[in-house]
Amino acid sequence: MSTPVPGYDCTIDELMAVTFSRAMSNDTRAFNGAVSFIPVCGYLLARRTHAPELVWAASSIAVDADPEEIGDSTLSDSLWGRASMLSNSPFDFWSYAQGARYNTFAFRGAQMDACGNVNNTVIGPYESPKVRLPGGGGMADLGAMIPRIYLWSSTHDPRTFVERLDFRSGMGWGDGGDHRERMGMPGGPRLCITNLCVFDFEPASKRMRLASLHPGVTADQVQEATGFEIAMPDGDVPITARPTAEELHILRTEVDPTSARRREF
Amino acid sequence: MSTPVPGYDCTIDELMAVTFSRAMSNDTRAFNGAVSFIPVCGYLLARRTHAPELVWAASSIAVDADPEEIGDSTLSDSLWGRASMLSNSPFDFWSYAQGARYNTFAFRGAQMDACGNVNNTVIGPYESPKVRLPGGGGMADLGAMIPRIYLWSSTHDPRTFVERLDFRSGMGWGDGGDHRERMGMPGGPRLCITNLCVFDFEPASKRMRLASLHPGVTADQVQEATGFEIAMPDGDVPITARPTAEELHILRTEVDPTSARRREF
Amino acid sequence: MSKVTTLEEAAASVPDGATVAIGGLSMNSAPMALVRELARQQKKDLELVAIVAGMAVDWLVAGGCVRRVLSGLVSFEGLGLAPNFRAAVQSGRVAIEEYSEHLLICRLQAQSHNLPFMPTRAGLGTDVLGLHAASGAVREEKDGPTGEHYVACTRLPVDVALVHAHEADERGTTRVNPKLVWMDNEIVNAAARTVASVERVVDTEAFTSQPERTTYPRFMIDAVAPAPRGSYPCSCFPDYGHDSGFFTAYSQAARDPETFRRFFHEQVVGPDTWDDFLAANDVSTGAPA
Amino acid sequence: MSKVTTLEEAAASVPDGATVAIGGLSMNSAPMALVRELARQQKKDLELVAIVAGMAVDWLVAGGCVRRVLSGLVSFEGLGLAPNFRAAVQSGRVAIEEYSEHLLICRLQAQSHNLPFMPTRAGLGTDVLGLHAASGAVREEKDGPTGEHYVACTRLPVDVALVHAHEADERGTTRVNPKLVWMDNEIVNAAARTVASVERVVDTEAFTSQPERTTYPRFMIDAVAPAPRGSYPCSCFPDYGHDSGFFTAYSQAARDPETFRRFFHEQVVGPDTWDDFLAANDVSTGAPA
Repeated sequence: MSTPVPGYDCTIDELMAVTFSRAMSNDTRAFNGAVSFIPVCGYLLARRTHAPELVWAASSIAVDADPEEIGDSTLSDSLWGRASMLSNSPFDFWSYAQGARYNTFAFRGAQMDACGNVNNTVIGPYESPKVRLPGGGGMADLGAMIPRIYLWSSTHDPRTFVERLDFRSGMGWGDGGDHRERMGMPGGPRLCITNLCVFDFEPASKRMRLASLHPGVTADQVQEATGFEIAMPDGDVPITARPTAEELHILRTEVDPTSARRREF
Repeated sequence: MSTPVPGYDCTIDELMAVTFSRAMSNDTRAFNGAVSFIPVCGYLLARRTHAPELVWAASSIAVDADPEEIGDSTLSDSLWGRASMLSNSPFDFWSYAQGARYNTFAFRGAQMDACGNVNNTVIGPYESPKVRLPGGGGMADLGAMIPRIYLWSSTHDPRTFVERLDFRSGMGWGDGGDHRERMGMPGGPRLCITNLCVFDFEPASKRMRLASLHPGVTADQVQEATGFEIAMPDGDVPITARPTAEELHILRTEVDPTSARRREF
Repeated sequence: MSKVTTLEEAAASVPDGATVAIGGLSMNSAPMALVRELARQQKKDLELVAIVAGMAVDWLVAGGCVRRVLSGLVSFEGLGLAPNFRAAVQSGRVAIEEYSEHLLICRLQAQSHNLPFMPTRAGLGTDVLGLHAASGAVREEKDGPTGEHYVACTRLPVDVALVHAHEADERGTTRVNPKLVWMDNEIVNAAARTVASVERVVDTEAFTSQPERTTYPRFMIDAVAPAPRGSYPCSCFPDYGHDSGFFTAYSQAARDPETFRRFFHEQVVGPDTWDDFLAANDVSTGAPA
Repeated sequence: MSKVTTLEEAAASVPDGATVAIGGLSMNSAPMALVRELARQQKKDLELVAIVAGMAVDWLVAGGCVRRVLSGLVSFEGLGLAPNFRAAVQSGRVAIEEYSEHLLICRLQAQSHNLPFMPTRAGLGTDVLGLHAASGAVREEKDGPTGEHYVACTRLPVDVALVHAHEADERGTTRVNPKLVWMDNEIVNAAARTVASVERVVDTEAFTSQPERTTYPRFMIDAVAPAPRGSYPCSCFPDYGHDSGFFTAYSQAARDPETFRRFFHEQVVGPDTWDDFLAANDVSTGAPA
């Protein structure tokens, strides 16, 4: 449930949450969907460290929420403590989403491909699926609308990272290249944070590229765990940066004292 | 300001409000715009007499409002007393209007034509108007959306009832005949209540037809006061029905004790 | 003239084959008492519209009530997949019409606004749109003047919407308190009829004293069915949270058909009344904490 | 990091030539203190977006600040026509771009939703649509599959929205209390920047203690300018009603150019501060009744 990171005084869930947090900034305006413990920890931690102005609407409802702890649902009201606003207009929400007033959203899919597209609909053929998954929910919406997309996965393996999705529930960089631009979509996926590494996206092809390796993981191991060929950066691949003691302290004691983040592992 | 109606124990504003009230029914779901004293009196009176289930949203905001008195603005909060709901979603409002959840609206125009179209935009040519009027407001919207349209006027004269509008701000029966149907618009104008008479609309042509004459008014007088040729019903034209003592009592003491309805005269 | 009725009568008013939109979002504010009663009455061939749903859809599928599900998402979130929904779709016993949240919302808006379609950017570039190519229910378009891509979402007629709220009066004026509608207003606006289950029936004075808190005007609500803790095992903020224990026990039971049959009978559809159901699940109907 | 500023600085941030959307509806909740300051600063060539307006537009026209008005309606309701607006449009000094309420709202929605257009049935069959034939800002269309008529309303970019509210904190979280937005949310959603004048600045705790009453999240409000009775002579429900006396005196004065010049100076733009303005009009800034 909580693999230690070799040489770092933390576990993999903590490294992922801190890494996610560091990708956020003061002009991040985010909200979250279901089963999004790592991003929720990331938003809360960023706000308590380097990005005090960051906006986060808990379950897309509770702006500036500052919950005492994180429960077993990231869509539930247990996340809404001390919010400055409980939004009650779905119409305004979709205006904020389509107009990029909210600029940040994070996905994880049961399958993800090299261009950061996601599948949460079916495993196997759509008409006679091997596994019927929950469905895309807001993935098909937000993938097309939100400029800063972050992906994450706690199960970096070839079943998750596939060459070809069984169903494209949500748009990442689409077919790659200028596909999003041609469709009039803003921005696109920026990072994919996994339990093995961090990917960014190669600027021209928009395919996943190794950005950093978590301590103790090799590029070969990542390639083996990935169902598509990963792009490599020029030069050495760095090690994912070490969380500070302060970050870990805040994460463990203030942001997520009950370790809800481990529910994803 | 308050012309007595010969033979009836009431004034013309009262006869118009009562006549308007009687056109309402238990399934009326209405709201009102600016300077709509006669319709507001009519909705309130109908609800206190024969149509207790009638829905009226004061200034499109305050559902079931039951104000102590009517102020100098029919859009203002002074109308909102004892409402069961103050609506705060313009989005829901327009859904109710376009979907005919609200089914009744009343217009008056600076000009009105034989087919019940209205002008509240300009007198004279649009590009160089003799008088710039307020503008159509919601007329162009609600004329196309609402199935039960009522017109009224306290100034029945040839400047108001014209052969040709200087500008069509709001759709009544349009060019007449099946124009509304062809445009996919529900219903259409039902009555036009003036200080001289009541018009309904001839079913085929959809032109104003004399439905009743107020006491002391002749059909010739109405034709003289009207800039287009009025249609006549088969048989005699009835006299507009006499308000009951109860209707007048409720109107004067409960609905509109300050006689705000006379502001239109 | 009172619109107050019983759960039994409210459910009886839903005909077999109806298109039924189910309120709530995921584990929040679902009209579970009404849904349970539909399952108890063994409705057939329902077409469910459920934007983001879970247990409500699973109960109706388990009860054999469902022909088709129009949805963006059906799950128990981190507590697992909805087991009966999953199995029924995999076996083809229940058809699914695949949407995203906003595609479904826009179809509901086209319906409520009486427009041929509502536009959105939702779904562009995904496989969802292709599934609708034949029916044209949602279709990709290109705007002439700008060349921009959009998706035109056509009307979705809904026979009945089921929502859960805190309070209503006899006339149907209804309050979610505080006013957090998730997307329930979209289904209420689109539906020909709406049935609201409520935690409690209150006097009209409760509304006239705080009219800004009213959520649905009386002309949008056709029937009011009292159901204390009527969203159980889902939440009804701020009165009570969802019961993770129920979700977990339900999922556990679903691993074995016979165990599930017993569980579903004893813990869900078997109890005669909603109070009996709550008692069978050790839930108090006392005042909210 | 505080967003709290003065009326003077807030108005100074609006450049000449800007497209400025003005909140409120008719005699309700208009941002009069901000509007007065724009007139005092002698802004030029503003393009006003005013869905249903009155005194605010008339002040800015009287101040010579306006190039064009995009509107559904400008009047003083039963208290008469807006005299300077009327005269300026009749003389051609100010251009008008004619809309209805919903056509203008749909253009704002197309902007806020980043869509090429929003559809509506508004305006069908009227002379309003013909005025836009050349620009294509709103255009009549026929839906292919159904043959239904609709009007496609294209984006309307807005530089600044001005709204009046009851309370805001330093971070910009803003409350209209009770939450009655008229159509202000449409202009706030569409505008690149929003300035809110407020009756009072409050602590953030005022929002966190009743978060369901918050009207605008802090990221939608760029500047907060305190202005007690900031809608005068319009209303700010429930704190105060509109002042019919001011409307009547203003209209009376407007019958004679010299009288109006004096009135407009002494009673509107002349007083140095908003407090001075209120004093000149015998308005108390004390606590609301």
